[in-house]
Amino acid sequence: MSEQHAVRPDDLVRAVEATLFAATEPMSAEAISVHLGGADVKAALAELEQAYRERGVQLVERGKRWHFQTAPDLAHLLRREREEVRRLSRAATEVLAIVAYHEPVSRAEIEAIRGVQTAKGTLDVLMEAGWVRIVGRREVPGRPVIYATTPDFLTHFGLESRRDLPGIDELRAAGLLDPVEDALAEAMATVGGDQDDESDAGLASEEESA
Amino acid sequence: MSEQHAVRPDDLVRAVEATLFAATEPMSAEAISVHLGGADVKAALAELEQAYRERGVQLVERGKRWHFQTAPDLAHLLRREREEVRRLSRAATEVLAIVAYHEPVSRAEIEAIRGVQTAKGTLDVLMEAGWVRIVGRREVPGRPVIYATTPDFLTHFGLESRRDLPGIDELRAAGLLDPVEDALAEAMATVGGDQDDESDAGLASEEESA
Amino acid sequence: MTEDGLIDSPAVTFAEDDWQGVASAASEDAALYLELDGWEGPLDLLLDLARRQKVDLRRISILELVDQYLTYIEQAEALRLELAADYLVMAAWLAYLKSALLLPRDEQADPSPEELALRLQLRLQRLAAMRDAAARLMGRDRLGRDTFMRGAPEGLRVDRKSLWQCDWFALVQAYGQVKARTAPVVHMVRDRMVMTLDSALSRVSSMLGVNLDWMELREFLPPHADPKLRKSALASSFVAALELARLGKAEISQDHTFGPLRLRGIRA
Repeated sequence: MSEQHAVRPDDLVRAVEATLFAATEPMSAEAISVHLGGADVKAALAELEQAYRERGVQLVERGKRWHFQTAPDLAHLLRREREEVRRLSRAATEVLAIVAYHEPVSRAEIEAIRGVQTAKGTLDVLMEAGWVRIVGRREVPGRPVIYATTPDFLTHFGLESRRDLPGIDELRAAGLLDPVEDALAEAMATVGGDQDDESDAGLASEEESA
Repeated sequence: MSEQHAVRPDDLVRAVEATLFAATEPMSAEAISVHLGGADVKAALAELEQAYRERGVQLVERGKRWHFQTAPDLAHLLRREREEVRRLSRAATEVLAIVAYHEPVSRAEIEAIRGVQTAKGTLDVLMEAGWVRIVGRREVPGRPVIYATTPDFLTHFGLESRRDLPGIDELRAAGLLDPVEDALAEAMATVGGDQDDESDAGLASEEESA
Repeated sequence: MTEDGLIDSPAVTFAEDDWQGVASAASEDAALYLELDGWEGPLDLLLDLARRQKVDLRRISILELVDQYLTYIEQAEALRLELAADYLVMAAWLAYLKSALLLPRDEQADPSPEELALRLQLRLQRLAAMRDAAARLMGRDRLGRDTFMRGAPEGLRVDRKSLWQCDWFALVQAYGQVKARTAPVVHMVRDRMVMTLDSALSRVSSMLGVNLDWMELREFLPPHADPKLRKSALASSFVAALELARLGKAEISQDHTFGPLRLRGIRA
């Protein structure tokens, strides 16, 4: 390689780089700053992110915390025989998705979407994995606890923030993250307007199946 | 950052980089090569070493095995000292006061005055704080070490000399010698709860009589 | 129907796997169909059936779906498979829905069957959306599977150093308390107004000597305003009376419990 790499990054950049390399956990800009005696590390982080963008190792931000990780396109070279990622049951993956896309969400709300009771163990597994946590109680009768995802969830799934959840914008635009009741009220209003061609809920099919 | 960083290292270099980054221990060139399906990694290692030379992280070869480490000049960043302000426990304060009023004084003498055993840790705390030091040994059987206050002690408490400490008469006038029942109770409670102090159950120790 | 929350359960499909696995093998092979464990409740089964219609869930034929579900349940019953109650409840509900949908419109109840059908459709859409989202989520580049953090980080260490604090007053106060605690303690007993047993004895016996009649005990007490002294005098005089009775110099009488105690001297 050539001269260009001999350009020495400034010391703050090097310090941030060394700190994040040495850290065992992702660190927020604030934590890095505290570690480095209060320096403003934002610019250094941006510079490092840029510098590593094309390398085999990358600097990524996940839920306001930063860490170095190997480039995703090299996954096939690095995947170890020993599967280190926990395999989740289908129930657990579904519950996780519902929590992530609807948070904060109560267990009853999760069950309403899935149409089955959620075994206690399912949420426990997700909490034990560090991806879901209890964030409070809903102020309705019974005060049910409500769940949300954690920064570790974002880190694990490579999401910078919840806005990066796959397809979340489309789902929201399609109203698929709204409760059934809301969608129903809206749909019935529409149906009331032009009943003839809009009754695909069941009647359109009448002829088909008949 | 500038264009130079946009130069993407070739894929073998990136693979070697990621492999070494993710490795849990240093790897020989041969081991890396095996991991990457037999590619010749020598050139890639040389290129990486060069690329990281001025960075906060460096690729180094030690005994034919390669690993990343933080740059030696930044090693101090990995350990950071944080000062925590801590209040002296009541037991330590008492011991300090006794040393100040009676110096030079042995541990047995301190215990005789306090009426309770004094844990070694209490004197250690005072020496760590820089307020008490060992000034010699008493020429009596057993040659116990004797303690006195330091100049730092005077500085910390804003005293010109030990003579500035209020005398017994002044303490009495200030009501500080009143045999207040609850002051005693409080003192005993504190002793009981003090981690660095002693078993008040032990009371006057064998050393007192020794 | 409950699910299992277990990790690594062999019966469980990994998210990346095609969740329509059962459906995609959609021959009319009943044995394959009737693996109820493959579904997490009736809604899950319905969604699977709906996906076999291979149309957008918004265009799904609810009637067709109802028929498929009912056929499925019938098959299961024919094979005498034990069906969880919620499958049967759903079957009954769908049968009702179907008949309602086929009724002439003016005989429809409230809520209308269209609304019920729409509600079912909306629920299926939502479940399908979350199922797809879960699959996409699981398929992301996951840390520890596709991307890796540093294998052997040095770790950041924070060494705590104590900065001890104590002030002048605390120091002096502590010394005062040590001195106070260890100073010889003088116990002082405050003088109290009491009538001693001796004085009570001489007073009662002398009074008995001059009086021949029964006297109440309280008449022996010296006239005094201080209630503490009166108590003391009463107690002492009572003991004195007992003592005199023991010596055979007096007799004591009490008519009833807690009644007045009366004393009379005995002439030898």
